[in-house]
Amino acid sequence: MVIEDQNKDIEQLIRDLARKLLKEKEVDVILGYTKGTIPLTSLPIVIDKVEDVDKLIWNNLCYINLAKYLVPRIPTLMNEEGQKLKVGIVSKGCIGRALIHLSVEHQIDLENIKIIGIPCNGIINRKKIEDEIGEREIFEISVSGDNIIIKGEDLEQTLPFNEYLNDLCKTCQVKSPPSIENICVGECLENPVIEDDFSDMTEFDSKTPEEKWEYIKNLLDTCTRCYACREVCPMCYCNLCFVDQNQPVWFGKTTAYSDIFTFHLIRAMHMAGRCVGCGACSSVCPMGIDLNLINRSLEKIAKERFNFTSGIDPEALPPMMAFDMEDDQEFMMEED
Amino acid sequence: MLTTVKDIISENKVNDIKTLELVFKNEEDYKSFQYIPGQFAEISLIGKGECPIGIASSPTEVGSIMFTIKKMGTVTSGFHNCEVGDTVGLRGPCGNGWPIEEMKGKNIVVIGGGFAFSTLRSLIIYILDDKHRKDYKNITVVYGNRDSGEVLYQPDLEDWKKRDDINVILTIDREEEGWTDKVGFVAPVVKEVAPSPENAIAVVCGPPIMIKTTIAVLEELKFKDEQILNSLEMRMKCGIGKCGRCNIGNKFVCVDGPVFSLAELKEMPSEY
Amino acid sequence: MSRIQYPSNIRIVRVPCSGRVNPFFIIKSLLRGWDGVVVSGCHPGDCHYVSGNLVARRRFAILQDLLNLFGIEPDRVTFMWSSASEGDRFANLIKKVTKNIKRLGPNKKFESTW
Amino acid sequence: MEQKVLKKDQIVKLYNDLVKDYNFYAPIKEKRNIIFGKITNPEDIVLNYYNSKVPPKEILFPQTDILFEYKINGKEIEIEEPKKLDEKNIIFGIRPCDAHSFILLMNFFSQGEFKDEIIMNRRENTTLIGIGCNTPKSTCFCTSIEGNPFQKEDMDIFLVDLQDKYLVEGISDKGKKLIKRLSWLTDATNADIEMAQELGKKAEEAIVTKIDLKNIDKILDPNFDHQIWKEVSEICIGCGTCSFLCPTCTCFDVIDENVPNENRGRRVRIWDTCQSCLYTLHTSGHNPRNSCIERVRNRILHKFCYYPENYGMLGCVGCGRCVQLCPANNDLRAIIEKINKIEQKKEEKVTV
Amino acid sequence: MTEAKKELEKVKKEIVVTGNEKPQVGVYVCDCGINIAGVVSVPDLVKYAETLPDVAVAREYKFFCSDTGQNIIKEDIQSGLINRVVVAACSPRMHEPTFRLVCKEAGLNQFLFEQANIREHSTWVHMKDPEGAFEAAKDLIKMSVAKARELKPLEVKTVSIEPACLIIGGGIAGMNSALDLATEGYKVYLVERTPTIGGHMAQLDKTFPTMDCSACILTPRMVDVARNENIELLTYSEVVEVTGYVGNFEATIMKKPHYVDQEACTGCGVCVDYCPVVTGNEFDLGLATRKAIYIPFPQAVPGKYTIDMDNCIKCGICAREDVCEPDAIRYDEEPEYMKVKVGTIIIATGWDLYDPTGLKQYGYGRYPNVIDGLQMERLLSSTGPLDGKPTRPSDLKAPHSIAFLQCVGSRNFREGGNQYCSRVCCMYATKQARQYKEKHPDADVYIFYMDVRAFGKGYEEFYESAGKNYGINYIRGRIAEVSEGEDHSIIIRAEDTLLQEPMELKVDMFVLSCGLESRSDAGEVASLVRVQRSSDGFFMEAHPKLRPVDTLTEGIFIAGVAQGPKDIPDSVAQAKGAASSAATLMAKGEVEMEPFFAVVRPDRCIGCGMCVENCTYGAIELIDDRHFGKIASINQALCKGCGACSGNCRCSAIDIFGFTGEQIFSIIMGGEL
Repeated sequence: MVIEDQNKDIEQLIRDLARKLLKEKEVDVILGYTKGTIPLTSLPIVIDKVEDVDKLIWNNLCYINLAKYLVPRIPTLMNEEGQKLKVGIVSKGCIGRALIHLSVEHQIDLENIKIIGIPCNGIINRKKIEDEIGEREIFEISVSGDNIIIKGEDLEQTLPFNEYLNDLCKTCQVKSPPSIENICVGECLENPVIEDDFSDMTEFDSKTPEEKWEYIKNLLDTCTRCYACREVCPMCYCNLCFVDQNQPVWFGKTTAYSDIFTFHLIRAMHMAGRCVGCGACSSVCPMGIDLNLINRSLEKIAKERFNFTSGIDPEALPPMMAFDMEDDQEFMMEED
Repeated sequence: MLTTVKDIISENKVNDIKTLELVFKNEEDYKSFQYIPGQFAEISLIGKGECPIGIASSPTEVGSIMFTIKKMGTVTSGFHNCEVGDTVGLRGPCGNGWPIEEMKGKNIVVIGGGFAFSTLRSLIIYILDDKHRKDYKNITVVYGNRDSGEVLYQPDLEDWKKRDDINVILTIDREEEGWTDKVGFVAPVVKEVAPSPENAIAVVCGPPIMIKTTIAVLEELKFKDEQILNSLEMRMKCGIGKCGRCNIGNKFVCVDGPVFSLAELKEMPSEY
Repeated sequence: MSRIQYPSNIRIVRVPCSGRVNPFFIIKSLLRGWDGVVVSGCHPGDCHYVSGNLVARRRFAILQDLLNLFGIEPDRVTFMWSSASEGDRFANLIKKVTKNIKRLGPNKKFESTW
Repeated sequence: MEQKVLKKDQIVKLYNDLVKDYNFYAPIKEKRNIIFGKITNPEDIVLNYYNSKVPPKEILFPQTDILFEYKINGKEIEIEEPKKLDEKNIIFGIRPCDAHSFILLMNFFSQGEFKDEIIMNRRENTTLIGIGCNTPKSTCFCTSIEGNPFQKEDMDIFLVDLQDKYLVEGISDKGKKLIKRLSWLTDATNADIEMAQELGKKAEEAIVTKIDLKNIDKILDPNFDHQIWKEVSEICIGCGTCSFLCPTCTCFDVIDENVPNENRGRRVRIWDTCQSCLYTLHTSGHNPRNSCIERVRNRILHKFCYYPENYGMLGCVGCGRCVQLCPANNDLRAIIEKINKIEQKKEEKVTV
Repeated sequence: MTEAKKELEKVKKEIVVTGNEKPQVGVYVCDCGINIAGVVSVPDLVKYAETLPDVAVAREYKFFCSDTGQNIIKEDIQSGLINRVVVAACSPRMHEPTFRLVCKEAGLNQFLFEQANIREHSTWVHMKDPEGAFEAAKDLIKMSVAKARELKPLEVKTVSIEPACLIIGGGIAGMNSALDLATEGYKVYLVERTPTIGGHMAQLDKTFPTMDCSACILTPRMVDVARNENIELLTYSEVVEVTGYVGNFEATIMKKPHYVDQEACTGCGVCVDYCPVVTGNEFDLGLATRKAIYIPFPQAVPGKYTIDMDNCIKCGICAREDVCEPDAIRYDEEPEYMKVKVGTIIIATGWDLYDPTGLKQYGYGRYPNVIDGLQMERLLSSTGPLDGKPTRPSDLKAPHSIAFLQCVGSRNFREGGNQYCSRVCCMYATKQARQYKEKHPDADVYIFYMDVRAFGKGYEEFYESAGKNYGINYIRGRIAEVSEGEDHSIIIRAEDTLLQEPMELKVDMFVLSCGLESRSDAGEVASLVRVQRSSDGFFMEAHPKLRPVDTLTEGIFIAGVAQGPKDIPDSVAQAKGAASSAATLMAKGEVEMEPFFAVVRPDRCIGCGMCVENCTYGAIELIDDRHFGKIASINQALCKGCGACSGNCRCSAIDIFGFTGEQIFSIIMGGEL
């Protein structure tokens, strides 16, 4: 089936399920996507009335990881008494992963959540399209067959779908949420086995430290430290992020590169074995920084070192939560 | 403006509140630093940062300026580690102080709780000064604390108690051995003291819960909104209404406040 | 201990266990301008605190990988096991670290650029 | 003739003429983003752009701004004020909305009891050579805040893109003087001027976003506790992109940054945002704006209620950056629309 | 107490430090004799220290650990000059307790002390680079001052001590510790892995230099142990798990199945006669046999039987009513587990004999007449397989000539050898040689040695007399090669290093005087009880000189050869030392815990549970807090303060007292801004 038809089907499925869940009072609200106000966007939406269900949409621009809204810090999904509502959440694979990982980290109670599982065929990378189009405004974007069709002022362009996906989506193996008992109501993956050779990383890995440094520097130095990447990340739920801590102040708050890369380095450290590869951070960066490389290597570290993929198995402990006598320690220095 | 630390006084038992006495390095600066009680200033330690602190001394105490600082974060810890002779940056005075002109000829009721007493001290010292005492009528001070170890400015309190033109009532939350003054929260004590609203102005300063309960008591005692003054605590940073932190509605606490009357407060959005 | 000589350009910070070493300590040291960081702890299985070093080892593995990713020379930060009875080994490793870091030269990447 | 013409290939000449005396800022493409940068090669200048990602407020009010540098020597403290305050700047190619934002910024920084000398000084020494927007973006709404894509009042010199050349018009005295200096500029013809007017009209028509901001402050004022705030903040992730990249946002923090291992450092002013949850956190732990609800409310009220109350104009220039860049697509236009609706509902209730 | 001291006590005032006041650091740079002052200029270090922020005073003294030195610090504290103490001297492992006590005695919270180790970390290890050492010492002082400024007073927590001791190993050391502790009234659990106590000493014949009969002095002790009411003897048992901490250890002990009801068994021994399985006897090192149902040796305690299930064929004969009258045989017995609570633990696991099989040149295991020292001991023993009439294994004839080779597996720097001297071999070889000469005065006995080490009381005399009065030939030299001659005689090729000429010697029997080694499973025991071992494999003492029976884990002591090779008197002495140390600790009834545990900042904690998983001690759990929601909570009694939780915490919500993020941060920054 072609992508647009698939999306149409999924959209219909989402609406039907949402309607059913709301009607039968299985959930209090549905968390999903609706049409964005400008092209290349989508808008998260909380629906509590059956009649609003048709506002829900599904397309290849639903880049926000909705799991973020379920983390305790966000108060909007609570009732007047401050109790958590029962939420039905539209979940592509990475949202499902985020939910599972969040439950491993005791942040959400899956009992309270109904996963409306859908298969995702990839999220279009806004930045790549904007780069391609340049300084011309896009009015409309649609998917047709294997192509993305872009209409704008003096502009009608057809771009191959696969090339304009998020890089993370190209390697994604968890298109639907991994199934958890009694939670999925749509399509879910049964016991997914992740096999990944990380061949996309080979080129970068073969660089010298100097080349890597330059590459990453070139990637990150436009960062304005607005922390949109952090705020959109479902795994960034600390009360007080390390960048905001004083006593001690771990590092500077300026836009000097040493501060910027320390932020990204430590954030990466904190994401190791936890990143669910949704790519929301890259999608939302106002400066267009693509963190794919960092995210992929986080998955690589977790997989290759600890044979762990986050958000697949609610029983498995992420690498930093466990330890093992038999871990590799080739990086430890030994005598000659 | 640069000042030098002249003296450091530890104010409480756990030692996390200290009063710093500063003198100006440059005489000229002293002349230009004209303030009234209730105002605050930005004091800074080079290498640590800057923070707004209410001025604890009164303009009548010529020669130096005092700040009472509770150890909270990086900057305040820095102040706590100051030595006599250290350099402290000073910017200000900022904000509006207590309306000392409007208060003339009135009975003054000063109600304070805990650490927020510093600008009240400034006010009381100012009023009690020989030059100004005649401008004001009766003064009643109710000052509450968690325990006796937390009572600030003990020498001043001793002095005031000796005077007969000021009525000082101290209270602590719980019974304690050797404590001869009142026991109980501030609000009930105010109720007990029951100052008359007649030609009076009440100045209230303290933790939010104390303010809330005390204002309720004052309203019960028929104080009007305009008669109740309050100094707002708000996250202040720059002190000049620019950094954007301390706005309540279109008012900036650091420029338009921190002193507001209850009447003014009721006009503002309840975001403080 | 055995008074075995090793290069004198190393300063030792005492922590209870390698498990206490937060990656921040390492990064902060580099930001502070130290040219290299060594983390040393008891051998796996011999941890004074049973498994602190195993917890730490995962942390360090990830940190080392990420430092590589960001283009920090791998020799800048060294992890080693060395027990209280291995004065020789410790001295040899420190010599090696010193040599490595001398080869890398001063730590410029963490310098604040202003 | 007041109006001159600058051929497109003459930009290099213009640059070479001015760069001797001015820091020449203009839109350039850095990585994937258009930003205002200090030009070293006039070929880099990009003028056919919608708008820069980071607003040019960065030049007046840099993200990291050194207030002074200090050296600590035991008890002695040496303070060194920053130099280069009197350097002259040209911001070339600034859009009308951003130029208007400078008015708003200066309202804020130069009025009131305390003035920000550093920023005032910078503004004083800055000449704006702006350019009209022939093709505004669909998210632009400058016409809704009494501006337009060819609004030249806030500029010193105003350019209009006439395909192969620019129409150059001196607006302020400063601008006129500068044009005089550029004596090699040729006079504009009537056709040029007419064409410019035509383009201006077209551009104004091209602005499709119309939002009603006429009564917004009056609507907002009594609705501080309205439940709409919960609604509009529901999907906000609290990142602060909207305020970081807003040309009129001015919040900042002041911190001391020390050079490691040396007894010196600098006091810097860095951007801050009212969307950060720590922004209003008191030392006591109390936070009056503890959730997204209060923070989003503060941002909207500040721009559309408090700012008008204090300065008599809206605190927004309609550049559309926040609309474009909000990660969660929490569209300002939609928020305003909702706000306008609450009032109507109220009225309906009254009539019923 | 002198009058002056009493006076000082009287005027002593408590220095109240809340941690909020301005730090006033006193820096005390110790010369440590010439250990420090001989390498770096201490006056210059003092001058440097004075320039550091918040340093109120810096002083030099020859030995700050001395009484006078301590008083200098006390006076500064008492005069109110300082409220933080930094001593730049040796390792905190050495004197941290000393100086903490100094602070305490002077009325200052003892945790406001920090030690800069400028000896082990500078002047010793950079002795040949005095300039570098000076710079290093400066920085170490700077870092310590930086940390001292951040120190906060901490409260010592005390926990009560279970008045019971677990002793692992029932050899002569373990038994002596057990008896001492039991006599003092403490409950003792004596765990022995084999079916009997007695250990290696039971295998010995006579003891040097007094030539007492080993069994004669040992067996009464064994009986004492068995009879003592306070000793719970757990033979044929192993400790499988130890949890808890000083004063409150909990040990799980596995009682291995004897397959014979130990209560019912009367030790009559009828079963042995019927048992059809014959196998090698471990006690006699394979020189004799035993049955599958056995007691290790006649004097074994307890004298109850055990079935060796590895060899038992389960024929069922022993279970017959006519064989085992008390009906004590239990083929289906399962291991039993018991948990005991003890306050202290003594490790007395003893030793293994070095296995010389790997040293091919000596022919052990290849030639029947090459035996090791312990086998020789059994041959000589009157209770041994040959009733004290040693013969050579090949033909059971009394050998005419015997050669002993010393330092087998000891003092050997090559692979497979141990570097240390085993301390007993010279003496036991001499003793065995003498014993043999006593029995066969005309026999030729040679001892090949590197040096003879006869260091104990009466040992030198014993050795002298062996040569003089017994005609034992001591040959200084190493044996190059050993081959077998006719009739299984042994031909030795060696070099006499005194005469510097090669020699060849034919003997009837060749005894390898093997050294002692740490037990093969010492590593497992070490990780079980969490103590360290030194590089030679023996358990490591807390300090080689001053705390030879303590380990670095509080409440755990070592006795006997488990700590390093020793002869019997030394083992017993150490065993008594360990018992006394354990008793001293338990006599106090409570122990002070270093308050270096983890603390949670509830406002930062987000309750992700990572720390819970990272904590080996199970000291962390997630709780629902009224104000902060789900957060981590530390059980301080279980927390050891390792910081594994804190190192991983993304929110920096966990800190370790004594090693807080801020403190380590200041050290890294050297106290700068």
